[in-house]
Amino acid sequence: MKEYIIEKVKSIFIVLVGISLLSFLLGVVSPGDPAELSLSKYGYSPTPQEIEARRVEMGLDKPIHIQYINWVKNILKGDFGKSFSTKENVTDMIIRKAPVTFKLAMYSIVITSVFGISLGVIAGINKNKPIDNLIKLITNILFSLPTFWLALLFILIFSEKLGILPTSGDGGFKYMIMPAVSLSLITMSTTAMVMRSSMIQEFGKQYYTFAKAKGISKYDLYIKNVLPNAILPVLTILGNFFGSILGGSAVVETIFALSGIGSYAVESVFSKDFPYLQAYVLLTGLAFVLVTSLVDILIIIINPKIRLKGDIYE
Amino acid sequence: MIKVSNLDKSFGDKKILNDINFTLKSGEILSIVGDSGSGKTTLSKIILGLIKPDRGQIIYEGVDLVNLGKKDFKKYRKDIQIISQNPSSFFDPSMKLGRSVIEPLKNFKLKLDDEKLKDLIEEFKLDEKVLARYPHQVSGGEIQRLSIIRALLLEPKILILDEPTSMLDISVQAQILDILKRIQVDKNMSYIFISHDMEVVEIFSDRVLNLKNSKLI
Amino acid sequence: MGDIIFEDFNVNFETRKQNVKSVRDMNLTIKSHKITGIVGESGCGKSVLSLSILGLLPDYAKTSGNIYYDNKDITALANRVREKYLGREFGYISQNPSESLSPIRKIRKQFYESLDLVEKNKAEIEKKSIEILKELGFEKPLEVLDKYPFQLSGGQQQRVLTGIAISSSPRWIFADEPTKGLDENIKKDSLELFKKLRSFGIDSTLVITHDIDFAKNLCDEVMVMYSGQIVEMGIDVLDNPKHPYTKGFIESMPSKGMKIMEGKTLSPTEDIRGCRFANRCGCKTKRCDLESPKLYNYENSQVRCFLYDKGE
Amino acid sequence: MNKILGKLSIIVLIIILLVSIFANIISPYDPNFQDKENRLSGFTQEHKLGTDPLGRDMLSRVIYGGRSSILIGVLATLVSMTIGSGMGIISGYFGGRLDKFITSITNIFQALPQMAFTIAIAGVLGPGIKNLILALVISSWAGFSRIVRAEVLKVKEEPYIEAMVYLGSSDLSIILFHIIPNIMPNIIILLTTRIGRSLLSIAALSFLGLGVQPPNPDWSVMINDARLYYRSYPYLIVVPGFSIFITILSINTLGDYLRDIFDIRSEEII
Repeated sequence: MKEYIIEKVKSIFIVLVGISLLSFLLGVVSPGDPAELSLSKYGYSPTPQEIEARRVEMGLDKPIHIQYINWVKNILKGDFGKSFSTKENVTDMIIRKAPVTFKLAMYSIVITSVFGISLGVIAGINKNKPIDNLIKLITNILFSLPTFWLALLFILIFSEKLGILPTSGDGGFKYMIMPAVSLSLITMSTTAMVMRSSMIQEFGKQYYTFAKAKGISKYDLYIKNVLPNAILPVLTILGNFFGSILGGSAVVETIFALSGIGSYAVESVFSKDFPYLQAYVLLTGLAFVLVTSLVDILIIIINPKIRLKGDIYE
Repeated sequence: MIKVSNLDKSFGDKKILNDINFTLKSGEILSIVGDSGSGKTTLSKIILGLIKPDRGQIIYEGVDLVNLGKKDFKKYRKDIQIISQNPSSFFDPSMKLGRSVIEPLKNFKLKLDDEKLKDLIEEFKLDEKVLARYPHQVSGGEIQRLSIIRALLLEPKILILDEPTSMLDISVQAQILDILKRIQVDKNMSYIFISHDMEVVEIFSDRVLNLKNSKLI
Repeated sequence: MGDIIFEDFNVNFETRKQNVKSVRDMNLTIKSHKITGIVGESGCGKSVLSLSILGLLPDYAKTSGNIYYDNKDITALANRVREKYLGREFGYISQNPSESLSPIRKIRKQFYESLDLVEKNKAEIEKKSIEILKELGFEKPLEVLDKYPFQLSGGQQQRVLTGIAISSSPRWIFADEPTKGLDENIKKDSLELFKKLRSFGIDSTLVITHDIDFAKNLCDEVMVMYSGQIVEMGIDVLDNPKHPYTKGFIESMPSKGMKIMEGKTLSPTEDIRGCRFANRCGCKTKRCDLESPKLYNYENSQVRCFLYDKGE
Repeated sequence: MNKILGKLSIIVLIIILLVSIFANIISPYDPNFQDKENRLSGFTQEHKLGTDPLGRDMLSRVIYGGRSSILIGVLATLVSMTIGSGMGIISGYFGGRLDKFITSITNIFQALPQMAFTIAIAGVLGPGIKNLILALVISSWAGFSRIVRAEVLKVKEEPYIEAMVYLGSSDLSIILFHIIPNIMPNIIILLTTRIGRSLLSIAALSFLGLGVQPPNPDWSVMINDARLYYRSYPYLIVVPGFSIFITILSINTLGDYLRDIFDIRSEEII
């Protein structure tokens, strides 16, 4: 157990260093001169002297590894630099925008897990029966729908035709329904498929036959005996889907005009606001690593075999 | 044939083998018995050169196999072969059995002698059709016969039999052990027979060593 | 009452490529108040036979014919009704004890669940489970209840399985290959365990096994199964075998000198007109290829072989 | 059921491919020809699927619309697969330090949410087909590597691989003749599913303006072009969107069918 944790912490550390390097490199390979970009404003071109001075100020005259170290040091202090386009502190921008994305992601992950797991369990229990085939059909269709197209169709149907949901902007729960649903349908249907096949996998095991032969109720059999075993692989996948949702939110935020960190990431590409883009990549990566690590811990808690290694009844 | 001396092996804190010493004489069947967990399989893997012991020697033809590098070992590899307890998992499931059986020949640059293969198949009372099947399509007895054929094609001098019948039915066990015995006499081979079944051991072998608490007694 | 009666019962496993006939035209009575053993080698259909009584065959198995229990054809019952027999009438001890318990639940939950069928009072359940575990030889039953399956040894797991199966006081216990994969010394414990079942008030037991010694020491009546059929049954079958297969099977045991019985079992996909053992039989006559033998009464056994056909 | 759907999906995919390849023969108009008289025409005799805000023929644009995305998707996935599987096989088979190193690298590339990472790379590299492929490969090779490594580890644990060692096989021949054939079904299915997924990514990127660039006739670009008009003229997004959907649905159905054929569980490979 102790060794496992040490291994885990070590690998998380390597991953964190790695993603910081990747984010830093994004800035290095980005086109244009950062010093110039950081000075230019609409209708104003900085002089070469100004640019040179800024270059020294930003530490761009130093060797690249020193630049990286300084960049990391600043980040650890909470400083991601200044936006090239708005000249605002990137950290402030993120703090302002993150809650929207966070809310969207939470809604989506809840939809994904609740509906995905339930549909998968229902389909698995009723393997090859009509209800299973129906769920299979629905999940197959949802799984192949491009998120942005679905979002536009939602707007057409629920806002234009029926007029029951608002199209854009950031308000209460109502404003989150369409974004969250369109963002979570692909992950939800995948979760359902995996849950189904994981259930069916368990039905082939000896403990299932034995539990069934005990004559216990369907609820005890499926929910208490099978589900905890079948859900283990699904948990890992849900952790991974947090990443898909976080990334996919850029598209959805853009369509529904939500001012989250994702929609501005798309804008930042066009406005060459690379400090923001770097911060976006690094922070979404950080959040993703955090979530997958939490899932790993959760699985250890559920699975006693790792937790209680060596504790044997004599 | 082969002399094993002072063999030790631990995995982590667990001592699997502790000071093992024995000699296999030419043309004999030496049984090594012991309960599950007494290190029988580890011992056979060490003799095969699949894992290195912590200490000890295995002298074969005057050479200590333990200290040989991968390349030098290859010269002796063909001489020592093993028949394992779960033969179906010792064949590539994606490959037809006929191909699997002759594949090792080319590794040792040996020519396939069609007559010899045919004779073996006949001697083992196998239907030639099994060669065109995949491992999951034949019975445990058939695949165990094929794994013996695969080993014999290499003309080894020593066969390690690692519980070769423990997964088989009793009537099939009798058939397989009978075949093994006949071959041993015909070719004057030396066997190390690893088993947990004392009754079988008494019938089958010339000499018995008991592996208990990771020691031979 | 309580006997299990097969009538023209068949089990087929149909797959895309072939039709495996696992149990063939079974007409058989397994009597209650006895320990009956079905002995046979792998693939003979013995496990399938026991699972078909319990109604636990996989979906793709097709059955025909009837199984009567208490004068009711249980194969004709709706699944919902038939499942009510599990635990209450039929208890099951599966093979591979190490894989028969949910790996991530404590023994306690898996034990209580079964007792819950007959006892609703929580304190009573705990008391009873401790009693059973003690009876089965666990010195610290409370500790066992708080363990996970992987923390127990193979023998301990088997005792727990047995405890769970008997806890809901079924009339029958079905045990599938209880000695498979167990070390020699644990096999002895296993024999004691099954002898003990009577003291728990369970006197009808069906044991499926390939282990001749185990069956001989445990069972009141033994049935030998070969290639989907019962070839011989009676009270002293293993001491005094009559069918050529039973003889060959017993003689191939190491303790009996490991005499070889040549050939291999007919594939379960293959249908033939004559006796299914004829291809390996030393006493084969012309008749064996042309006609399928029935079970003939001979001394105190029934034997599926023309040698014992007295033309009744 | 799966069999019928599977075969149907193959037929649909072949049709889509043929239509894309022979687009210049089939399509009634040049996809970039602007019929200025007939903007947003709706379905008419001359323009069966109507025209877009610039008066371009929708049918012709839909016929052309799969070309670039499918080409990019297939190429990018093939390249990712080659790199990823290679790394996965080396890492899984040889183990040790090399494995630790490769696994660390894969972990790093997997730690970034794929879409976020792809947007950033595509953004930094700038538009263009080569850059788009590069962005997709950088953000997706690690997924292949991780899964292939896991499959190799599973196969490597099998006794028959160990048996090949004392039967004298070299590492190379074990990998070529025993490891790869046994993981091949999984790789093929993985490839299919991943092509579907990269088509979804490409569509999203193009829609955001980071992928295939206008005036290139591309399904996603068409949807993006219609963003100001689709509320009044839904057909502008329905037809191209449906084309993307059918393509991806067919690929996924094919993947399912292959899974059935090879008898592989779905959570092993996603």
